[in-house]
Amino acid sequence: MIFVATIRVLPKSEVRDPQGEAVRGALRSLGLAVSEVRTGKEIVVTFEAADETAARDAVRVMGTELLANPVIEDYAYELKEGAPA
Amino acid sequence: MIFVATIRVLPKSEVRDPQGEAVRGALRSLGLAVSEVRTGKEIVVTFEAADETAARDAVRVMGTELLANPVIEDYAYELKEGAPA
Amino acid sequence: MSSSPMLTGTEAAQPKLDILGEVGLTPFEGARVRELVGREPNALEWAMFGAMWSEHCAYKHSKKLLRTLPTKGPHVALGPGENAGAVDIGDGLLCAFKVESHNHPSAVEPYQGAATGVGGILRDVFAMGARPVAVLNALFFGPPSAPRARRLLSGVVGGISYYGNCVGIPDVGGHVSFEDCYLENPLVNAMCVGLVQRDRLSRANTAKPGSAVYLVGSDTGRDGIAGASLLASFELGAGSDAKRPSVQVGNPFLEKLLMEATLELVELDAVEAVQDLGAAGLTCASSEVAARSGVGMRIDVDRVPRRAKNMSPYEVMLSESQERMLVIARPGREGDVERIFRRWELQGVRIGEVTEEKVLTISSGAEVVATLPPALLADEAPEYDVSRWAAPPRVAGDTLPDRADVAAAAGNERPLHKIGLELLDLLASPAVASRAVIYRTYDQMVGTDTVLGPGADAAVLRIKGRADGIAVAIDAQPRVAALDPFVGAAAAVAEALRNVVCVGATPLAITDCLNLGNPERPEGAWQLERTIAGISAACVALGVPVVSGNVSLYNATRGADIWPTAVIGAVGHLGDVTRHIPVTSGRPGDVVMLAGSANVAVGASTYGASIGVHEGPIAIDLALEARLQRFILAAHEAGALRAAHDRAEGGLAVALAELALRDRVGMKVTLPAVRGIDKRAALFGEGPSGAVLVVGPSLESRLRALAAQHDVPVWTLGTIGGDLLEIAPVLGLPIASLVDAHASGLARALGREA
Amino acid sequence: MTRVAILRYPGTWSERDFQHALSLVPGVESDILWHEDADLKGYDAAVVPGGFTYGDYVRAGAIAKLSPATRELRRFADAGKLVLGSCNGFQILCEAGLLPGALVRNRGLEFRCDWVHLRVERDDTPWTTGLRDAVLRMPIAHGEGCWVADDETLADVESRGQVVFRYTDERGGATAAANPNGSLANIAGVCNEGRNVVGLMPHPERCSEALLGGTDGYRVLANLAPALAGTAPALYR
Ligand SMILES: Nc1ncnc2c1ncn2[C@@H]1O[C@H](COP(=O)(O)OP(=O)(O)O)[C@@H](O)[C@H]1O
Ligand SMILES: [Mg+2]
Repeated sequence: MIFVATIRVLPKSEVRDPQGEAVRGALRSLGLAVSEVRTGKEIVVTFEAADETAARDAVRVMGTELLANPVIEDYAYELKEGAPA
Repeated sequence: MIFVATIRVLPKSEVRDPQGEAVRGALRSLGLAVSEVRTGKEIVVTFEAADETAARDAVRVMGTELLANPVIEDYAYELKEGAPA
Repeated sequence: MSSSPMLTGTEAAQPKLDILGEVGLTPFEGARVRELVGREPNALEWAMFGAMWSEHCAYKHSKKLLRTLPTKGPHVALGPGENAGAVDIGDGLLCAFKVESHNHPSAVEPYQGAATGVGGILRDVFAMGARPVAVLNALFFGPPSAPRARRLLSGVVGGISYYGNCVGIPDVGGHVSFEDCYLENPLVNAMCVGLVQRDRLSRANTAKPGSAVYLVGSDTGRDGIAGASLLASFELGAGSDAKRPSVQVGNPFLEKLLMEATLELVELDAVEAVQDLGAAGLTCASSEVAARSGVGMRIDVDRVPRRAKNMSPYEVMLSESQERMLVIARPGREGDVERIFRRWELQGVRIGEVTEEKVLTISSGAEVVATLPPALLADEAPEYDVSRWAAPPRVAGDTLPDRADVAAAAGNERPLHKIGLELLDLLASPAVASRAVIYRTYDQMVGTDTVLGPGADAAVLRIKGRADGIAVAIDAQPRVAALDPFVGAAAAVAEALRNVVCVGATPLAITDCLNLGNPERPEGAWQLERTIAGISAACVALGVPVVSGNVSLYNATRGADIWPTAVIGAVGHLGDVTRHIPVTSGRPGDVVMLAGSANVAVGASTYGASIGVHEGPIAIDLALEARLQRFILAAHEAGALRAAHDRAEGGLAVALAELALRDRVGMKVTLPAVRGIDKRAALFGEGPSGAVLVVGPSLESRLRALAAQHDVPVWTLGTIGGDLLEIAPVLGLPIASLVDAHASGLARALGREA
Repeated sequence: MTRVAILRYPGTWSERDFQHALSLVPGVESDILWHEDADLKGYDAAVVPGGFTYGDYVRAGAIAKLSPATRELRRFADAGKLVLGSCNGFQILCEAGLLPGALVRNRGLEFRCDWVHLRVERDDTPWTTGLRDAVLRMPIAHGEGCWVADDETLADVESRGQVVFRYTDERGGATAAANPNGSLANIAGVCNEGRNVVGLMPHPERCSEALLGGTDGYRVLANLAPALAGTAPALYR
C-alpha cells in the first residue's frame, strides 16, 4: 500500500531558535505586530508499507532516526493512504 | 486580537528539491520503501491584528514578502485565533 | 549535406509554421539550416539548432572579433575554445581558469541563479581534470539605496556562499560595482581556477568510435528547457514571459560528488573525454564532443534517468538540469567507470556510444528521432560582422563635453576644510567600503592554500609540495567604459594585472567576460568592437594573452543597455610563494611613494559620481602601465618593497587610507604637486597606472634609481608613523575613524549589522 | 608512530587539509578512510573533519550519522581511543550522540568565515594538554555553528567540565561581541564525559602554518603524539 506522511518538525520551545528570532525581526520590520515565531520543517514522504500499522512504525523511524533531533526538536505527523495530490 | 498562523512553504512541484532527494536516499538507506520526498518549511507566527480580515492580510504579506520565494515556492496557511498551545 | 531521412519518431511530425520564432532563429538562419541539412529538419532538430545556434552557445555576434584577441604566449598551454584555458606554471603543472556569466538567471532568481553560475564554472574546470582551488566573483548591482538592488545582492551573495562553501572551494576575491545601469539587469560573473598535471589534462576532443557514452549526476528534469541558451540570448523583458524556463535549482552536494568522481576517473585514466552539461544540455555536450573529436554519437533518450514523468525527447535533449556530466569511457574500462560512479553514490547510466560516421543519432528506444551531423550544430552557426553596423553613440560629442572646468569649479566651491569628511564619506561609500560584509559569508580558506584571501590587491595561493604559488585578481572599470569602452576595457586589463603585480606575482594570462548590451543596435555593436579592441591593445602592450572567456550580450532592459562591462580575471605566478608582497602598512619611518602616473581626474571617478560628474576625457598610457608593472616587480625582486597598493576607486587618498588601515598605523604625507591638478583632483581623482609603494628608509634612493631605469615617475609622499592619516596640507584624520568608515560603510548602505 | 584515521563522508572537504596539517606533526601518520567501510582497528585516534556531508540537508550531520562509520566511531570512543571532530565533524558527533548538545543555524543566519579567539577551558583532554587558559586564534567557517542545549544539559556540561573551548576576545573575555554565532555560553567546543572525544567548530587544520596566518591549530594537533606516547603532562599518560 502507498502512504503519504506529512511530518512536521519544530524546535522545542525551551531551545533557542535563531532562525525564528531572525524571522520575527524581519516581520516586525515589515510593520507587523509579531510576538513570536517558531520555524520548523515540513517533510512530505510518499512510501510503501504493508498496512497502516507498518506505515506508522515506518514514520516513527523516519522521525526519530533522521528528521528530528530529539535534543532540540519535536515532531508530529499525519498519515494518509494513497498517492499525493 | 491574537492570532497564530501556521505557514507552510513547499517548493513548486516542477522545481527540483535537492534536500528532498537527499532525504529520500537517507530514508531508503534505513530500509524504507520511499518513492518521493518533498521538503519545505513550516513557520508558526503569533501576532496581533484588529480582526480576521486584517490577520489574513498580514499573513499574505508574510508569505509573499518574506517567507516564500514566489519564483520557486508556494505557500499555504492556516489561521487560528488565540495564543499557541 | 544530406542525411538519412528515415525519421520515424513522434517528433518527426511536420513542423509548426512558427517554428523559427519558437526556437529563436531568424529566417536567414532557418534557411541556412535547411541548406546545410539538405532537408526540412523535424521539430526536435529545429530545437537543437535553435539552442546550439543561440547567441549564448554560438557567439554569433562576437566570434569574429574574439579572434583578434592575442592568445599565444610562452606560458599558454591551452587557449580559448576549450572548457577553460590553461597556463603552464612549470614542473608539469598547469593552471586552468575561466570566467563565466550568469546574469539573466540571477536577475530572475538571484539565489539559485548565482549558485548555479558557480556550479557551472566549477564543472568547466574539473571537466578538464583540474581540481578547482579557488573561485572569484564579480558582481554589479544598482545602488544599494534601491530595495531591488539590496534584494538582488543578498540573494546573489547568499547563492554564491551556499554553493561554493558546500562544494568546498575557497572564494578568494572579487569585485563589486553599484551603478544605476545594473538595477534591472545585474551582472553575476564567476571565475574558477584549478590545477592539473599536464599529462592528466582531459580534453573533449578525444572520443573514439565504439566507446561507451555515460551520463552521470542529477536526474534530468523539465527545469530550464533551453533555459540558459535562450534566456541569455535576448533582452530581459523582451518577448513573452512564457519563454522564461522554470528556475533551475542547484545541488552543490551532488556537484561535490561529481567533481570527486570526475577527478578520480581522470586520475585513473579511465576516460577518453569528459564534458559538462551546461547551456543546451545534452544537445550541446554530445554534439560538441562529437564535433571536436571528429566522430558521431548515438544516444538513446529513453535511457536518460528522469525526474519528471512523460518527458519528450525534446525535453530530454534540451533540459538544462544542473550537475550532470557526459563521460566517454575508455574501451575496457567501463567497469572502473561504473564502480567509481557507485562509490560516489552517483547515478551514471550508459546512454549510447561513439560512432565512426559523423552523425549524431538521437533515438527514443527503437525510434530514431533526430539525425544531424554534429559539426553543423557545433561549428556552423552563422557569424555576424557587427563592425558593419557598429556606430558610436550619435550624441557623444554633445552629451559628453569636456566639462573639466565645470567640475573643477564645482569642486572648488566646496570648502577645503571639509575635505577630511569627504574622505570619510568616500571610504564609507558602497564603491569603496570594505567588502567584508560580503566575503565573510564565503569560505576563503578551505583547502588550506589561501595565503592572501579577499581584501588584498590580489589573492595568493600556495601549491602544496611546491615552493611556488599563484596570484589571482578580478576587476572591471564600467564607469570608465561608459565614457569610452576601449579605455575602460584596457583599464580593466591593466588593473587586474597591476593587482597581481602588487602582491609580487608575474602576470601569466587573463580570462575575460564581456558583459554588454544588445549587439544588434549600432551602439551595442560599437561597444562590443571597442571593448574587444581595448582588451587586445592592453594584452599586447602588457605582454599577456587571453586564454579563456565568455560573452554575455543582451544585457539590456526595455531597450536600455548596461554600460559595457569587461570583467577581467588575471592569473600570475610567484616563484617563491613565501616572498609575496605582504598586506602591511609598513613600519614607522618607512617611506611612502607614488609610482606611475599622477595624471588623474575626477571625471570617471567615484568622487565624481558622488558630486554628479561623469565625463571625459579619459585615457590610458599602456606603455607607462607596462613599465610600471615591470618596475614594481623589479623593485620587489631587489627586496626594496615593504608594501604595495594599487591606486583605484577613490584615488590616491583612498589608496593611502587603505594602506594605513592594514596595520592601523598612520602616515604623514604631502600631495604630489602636478601642474593643472587641483588638490581635490589630486586626492580623489582616478586614473590608471598608479600604485603606492612603501619602502624602508634606506632603500628610497635604490628605488628611485630603479624607477629611473624603468622610466617610471615616482614621488616621495612622506613617511609611515603615528596614529593619524595626515595628508598635508589638507587633512588629518585619526586611523580609528578611517577604520570605522571603511569597515561599516557597505553594511550600513545595505541596512545590515556591520 | 601515532596512527590517525581521518574519516571521509560524501561531502567532506577538510580531510586532505587535516592530512596535510597532521603531516607537519612529528610522530604522526594519517590515513583517509571512506566512511562506508572505515575500519578503525590499529588506529590511535580518529578525526571527523569539516565539510557539508550530504549537503547538510535536514540538519548538518544528520544524514552522516546514519553511516556505518558512526557505529565504528562509537566502538572506538568506548574503547577510550581519541576522537576529534571539527566543524561538520563536531556536528556529526553531536548528531550521533557522542557529544552533548546540538548545532543550529548561526544567529544572523549567515555563514561566517573569519578568524576568532578561543579560550581553552580544559587541559585534561588529549588535544588540549598544556594549553590551559591559552587564548588561541583560529578560523571558523560555518553556517550552523550555534551550540544549543536545554538548560539541564547546559548545566551538566558546565558542571562536569565538558566545555573545552569558548569564544572570547583576544584577551580571553567571553563577551557577547566575541561570540560569532550565538552559541550558548560562548561554547565553541565540548568533550564527552570520558574526555577522549572532543568537538569544536573552529578549524585547527587551517592554522597550522605561519604562511596561512597562524599556528595555534598546530598547538592543538601537536598534542596528539606526546599525549599518546605519555610524554606530555596530561591526564592521558
Ligand atoms: N564579491 C566579492 N567577493 C569576494 N571578494 C571581493 C568581492 N568584491 C571585492 N572583493 C575583494 O575585496 C577587495 C577590494 O576589492 P576592490 O575594491 O575591487 O579592490 P581593487 O580595487 O584592489 O580591485 C579585493 O581583495 C577583492 O578581491
Ligand atoms: Mg576592483
